[in-house]
Amino acid sequence: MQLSGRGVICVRGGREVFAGLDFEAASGEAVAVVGRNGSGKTSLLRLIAGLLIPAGGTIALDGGDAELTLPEQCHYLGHRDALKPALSVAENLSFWADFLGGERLDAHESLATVGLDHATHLPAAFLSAGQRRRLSLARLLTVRRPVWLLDEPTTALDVAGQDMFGALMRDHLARGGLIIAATHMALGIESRELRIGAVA
Amino acid sequence: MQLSGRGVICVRGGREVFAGLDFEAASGEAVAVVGRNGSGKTSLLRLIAGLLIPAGGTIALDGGDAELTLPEQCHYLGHRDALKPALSVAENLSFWADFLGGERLDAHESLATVGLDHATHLPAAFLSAGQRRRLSLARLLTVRRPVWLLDEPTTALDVAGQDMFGALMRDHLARGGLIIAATHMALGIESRELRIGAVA
Amino acid sequence: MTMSLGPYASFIVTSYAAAALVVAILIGWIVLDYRSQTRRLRELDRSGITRRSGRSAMDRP
Amino acid sequence: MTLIDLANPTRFLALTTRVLPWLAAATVILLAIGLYQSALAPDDYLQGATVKIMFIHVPNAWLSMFVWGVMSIASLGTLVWRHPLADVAAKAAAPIGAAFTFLALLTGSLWGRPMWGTYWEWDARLTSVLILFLMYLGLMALWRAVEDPSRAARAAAVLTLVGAINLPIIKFSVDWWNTLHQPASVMRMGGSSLDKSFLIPLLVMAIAFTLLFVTLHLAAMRNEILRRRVRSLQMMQASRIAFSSEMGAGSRHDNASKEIGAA
Amino acid sequence: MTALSALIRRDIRIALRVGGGALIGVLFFLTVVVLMPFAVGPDLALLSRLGPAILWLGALLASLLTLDRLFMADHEDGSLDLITMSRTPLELACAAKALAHWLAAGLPLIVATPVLGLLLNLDMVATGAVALTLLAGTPALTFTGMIGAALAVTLHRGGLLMAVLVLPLSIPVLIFGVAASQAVIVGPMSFGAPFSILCALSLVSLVIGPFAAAASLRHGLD
Amino acid sequence: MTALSALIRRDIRIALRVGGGALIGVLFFLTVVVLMPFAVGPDLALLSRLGPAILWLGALLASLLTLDRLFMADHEDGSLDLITMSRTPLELACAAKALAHWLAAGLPLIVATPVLGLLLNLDMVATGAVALTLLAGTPALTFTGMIGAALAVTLHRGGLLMAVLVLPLSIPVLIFGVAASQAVIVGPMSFGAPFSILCALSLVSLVIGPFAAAASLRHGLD
Ligand code: HEM
Ligand SMILES: Nc1ncnc2c1ncn2[C@@H]1O[C@H](COP(=O)(O)OP(=O)(O)OP(=O)(O)O)[C@@H](O)[C@H]1O
Ligand SMILES: Nc1ncnc2c1ncn2[C@@H]1O[C@H](COP(=O)(O)OP(=O)(O)OP(=O)(O)O)[C@@H](O)[C@H]1O
Ligand SMILES: [Mg+2]
Ligand SMILES: [Mg+2]
Repeated sequence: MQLSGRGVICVRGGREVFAGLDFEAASGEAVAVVGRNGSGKTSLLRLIAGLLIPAGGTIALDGGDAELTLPEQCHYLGHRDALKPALSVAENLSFWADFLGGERLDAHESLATVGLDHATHLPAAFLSAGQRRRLSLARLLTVRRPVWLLDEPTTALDVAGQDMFGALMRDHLARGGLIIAATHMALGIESRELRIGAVA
Repeated sequence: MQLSGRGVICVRGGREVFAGLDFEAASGEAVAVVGRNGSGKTSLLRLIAGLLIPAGGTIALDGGDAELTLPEQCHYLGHRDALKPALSVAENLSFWADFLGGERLDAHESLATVGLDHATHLPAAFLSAGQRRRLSLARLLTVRRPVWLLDEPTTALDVAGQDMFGALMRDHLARGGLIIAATHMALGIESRELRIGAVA
Repeated sequence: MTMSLGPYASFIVTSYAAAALVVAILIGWIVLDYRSQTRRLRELDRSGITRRSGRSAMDRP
Repeated sequence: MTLIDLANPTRFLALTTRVLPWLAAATVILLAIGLYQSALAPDDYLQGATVKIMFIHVPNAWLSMFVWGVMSIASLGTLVWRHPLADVAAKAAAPIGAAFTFLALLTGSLWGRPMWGTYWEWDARLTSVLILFLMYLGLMALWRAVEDPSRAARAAAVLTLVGAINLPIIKFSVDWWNTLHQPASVMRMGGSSLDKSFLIPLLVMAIAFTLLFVTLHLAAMRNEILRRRVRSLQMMQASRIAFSSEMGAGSRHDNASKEIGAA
Repeated sequence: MTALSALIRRDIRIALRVGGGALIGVLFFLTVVVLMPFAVGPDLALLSRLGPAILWLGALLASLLTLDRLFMADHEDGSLDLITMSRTPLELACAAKALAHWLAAGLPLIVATPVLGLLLNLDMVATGAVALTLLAGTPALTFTGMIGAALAVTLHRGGLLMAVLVLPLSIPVLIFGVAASQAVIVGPMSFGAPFSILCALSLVSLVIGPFAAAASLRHGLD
Repeated sequence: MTALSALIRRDIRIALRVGGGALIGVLFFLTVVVLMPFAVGPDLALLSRLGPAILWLGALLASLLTLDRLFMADHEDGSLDLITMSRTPLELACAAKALAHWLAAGLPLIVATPVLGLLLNLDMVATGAVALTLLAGTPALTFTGMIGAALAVTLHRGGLLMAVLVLPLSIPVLIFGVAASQAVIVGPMSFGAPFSILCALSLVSLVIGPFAAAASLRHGLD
């Protein structure tokens, strides 16, 4: 499996954010997207996820499921965590599991992995910032997707949480997945760097 | 100036988060609040800011402006950045400057300090995560407050941004301010550690 | 003893009957509620959950 | 037993268990006396036998306002002293007050048909009582809609106090606007204008209904305390499970020291 | 199918918890109905003549009060991104969301109509007619309103565009709904003609609504 | 003072850019007004008799439509935290926000009244009377509605629950507003009495509203 972009151009709000960007990532590989604030890291992830439309260039996944589009094979973990405060932890997770469909794991098991199994019945409104992040991570585990698009995934995680997340990513790569992560910090796993914009 | 808490008890949603917490911070000192996800770091900052009411214990600032309450002498920088997407960068900042009142700096100058002076007329909706964070930081500069309460302040900042912010904090401390910051990472300045909850 | 309630007997009787009915509903609700709460407390008690003071959940001084 | 003791939910439970049977007995006796006397009361020369509705209507009308008054005082307790027992008192009173208000409206319209020739008229007294009824329903909806009882209590307290403005409007609406409804004849400056043969049964019925309210209210408060005890025990159960699996974040303390049920 | 039913169940659950449940919906209509005599005056004949209009206004209001956040809430917390990316066609997801909204906000009104009809002095036949027109017509309100809700997300604008776009679309629904009910109550027009137009409006909006909303969401991505 | 005027200016600016406060009310009015002839039939005399009631209902409902997010938006983005912490008393800040809302959403209604009056067959005097009562009464609607908006934050609940809590409080305003306008149009009662009660209601709510809202916000902190 190979994700590649050729000459990708990104325009937002009428302004060109970056142009002529080439990148690729193969199965089992993690790419860390780095760059200054406002250089377009988030924009790149959203382009891959189909949430933005490139003003030029192409992005394609070779060797994936031919019946599915690229976004349908991606997990996107953004700044906003797609949680409903009124629903409990378990309800939030099981909704996404049911809605996203496809191959999946037991929800309770993934809550245990991220350390939220004692809080399954708590409304998501009661979660701390890091606990919310952990709940988002549980979504990636419950539903299997080959491509993970992660936007500053370690935000708000404590040290133990970052270790746990590192292990999860290594696991995903070992199973042949691939990861594109925008980050300002060390990602915690071996990764190739993709720099956007001028050097800071 | 000395900020101190004695036997502070925090209860949220009917559950005790921490109890019997003692802490203090003097002028020119930075305290880094650390602890696991959900241990109550954010809650502590909100208690100091008067946004939560302690279930027991006292929090007091000695040597501040006697006519003002503690929250009125604090800046609170939380997870949510109090920006209105419909207003421009300059409008957002100047609103807070006008509303918070007191001694203050030129808004444009602080925008330049945080590196947003080229974007003053952009709607805040167009900002990237790090740019939003920088705009929030500009609020701390524009209006002078002796106590800064910072909740994971370096989130989303790039390396240059973290350096810039470190310099700002050192500046603030040198002028006799004090800082309480919740963080999972190095704060970037010399600081005393306050650990909440069990060791992870 | 018979009362002559005049031409509006039905109104008077309805008033008294409605009052009786509503009060009966209130009493019934309170009694049933009490039963269900004590039943739940007993269940919790049986599952070994006690209050902080170590007393049983059910004990009423 | 001092007031402080009363504020302790466990003591309160003990007290109610002791007092409730006596209260219930007193209510039944007084109600019986009141009903007997009102059955014997003569017909009014103007209103005929329909005056008998008065013995139900007026106590319920008074209580509809009295209960809101009780809730307002409890609300002050919630907002000023943050006392959990005040929350309980306010919550338990709302359905009972709504029931009394409903009865006042119903018996009022049943009386209105023979007296005014219509069940309902949009006059100030009737309208303000209807608003009172809607506000009772709103409060009940609020209590039901919100999970966290202390959060609901604070919101309900603000709303109750705002709604208390309605009480003087109900009371004085007949004086401020001339309406269909009877002006005050029992409780007014310069003594009652009502004949003794009506006044005495009315007062007995009023006291009986007040006792009924006190009884029901104490019983409902007891239920509410038990409900919160159940809730806090269930939360405790949830966190127990957490400790046994011993993973990740969360408070390790035994919870709910401030929760009323845990007292 | 599981995906759609999961979406519907989630939305209904949130509506019931956050909005306060079907009971509150009914209480809301009760309040609106009680409000009318205050405004119009205590004229029972007039009230029963206005009855259908009042009930229809209540329905419009209840859907407007909640509809403008139909997609906005999902947009703000990032759920909409994931819904767009998913394997479920966006059109179907939109339709599911609108259906959930109708079930949570529209249906309680129809169920409560008999009670409210009593208060408005409507007889059995009239109440039945109003309930029937509401059943046929409120889906149209929801499914046209959905277009406005989607545009609100696209344009980062709430209220204004919502109102400008949705109200004109819902006016025909209101007019034929009220006309059909009036036909039963006072005559002399036939019930059938306006009622079948009402049904046609609903059917058309059932098709157009989801497509327009999905198109608007797709083009509004950013 | 600068603090409050900054708050008012900000809220109006946001309302004009995003919420379209001005237009939604006017459009809602228009819908209600267009609907009425279909409800009561083409009876011009009856229409003009109902005119004030219709306009008042429109005003009430329009303020409900926009008011429930008065504090919620600030709560969600964290602004409310900073407002609570600031040196400006929370009561004054609440009052300023309500004033801004009234300026953006209430005033346009009053301005639009003459046009709508034409549609409802009201003459000049009647239109003037309705506009005057709206001017005196709509602040009361906003300032009581504000209590509901604050409760919505405390309770994490918006929408219909809020409407249910607030509507009973606004009934007196509606009654006296319509009564005062009717007095001018059909007589025989005096305009003065209900109008002065209306003004009194507005004044009372101007005091009670901010205090109740601030109390509710303070106690709902978390
Ligand atoms: C639905 C209709 C009615 C409602 C909501 C209503 C409401 C009330 C209320 C709230 C009171 C207590 C007022 C106070 O303490 O000052 C009251 C008292 C009273 N009502 Fe009614 N009422 C209704 C109909 C009637 C009718 C039809 C009559 C008789 C013709 C009536 C006769 C009385 C009398 C005699 C009192 C006692 C006044 C006093 O002694 O202070 N009511 N009513
Ligand atoms: N609004 C709320 N209602 C009830 N409980 C809450 C609420 N917010 C947080 N909590 C609970 O309080 C505890 C402390 O939360 P807090 O946000 O202070 O943690 P934190 O130390 O900041 O964590 P993080 O590192 O994840 O930001 C958590 O267990 C959380 O579940
Ligand atoms: N919704 C939007 N509309 C218009 N322009 C936008 C929008 N969002 C972001 N931009 C602009 O696009 C550029 C890239 O934004 P992006 O969010 O991709 O940056 P980023 O690399 O993720 O930055 P950060 O490190 O701060 O997260 C920025 O200059 C920003 O101003
Ligand atoms: Mg970014
Ligand atoms: Mg935190």
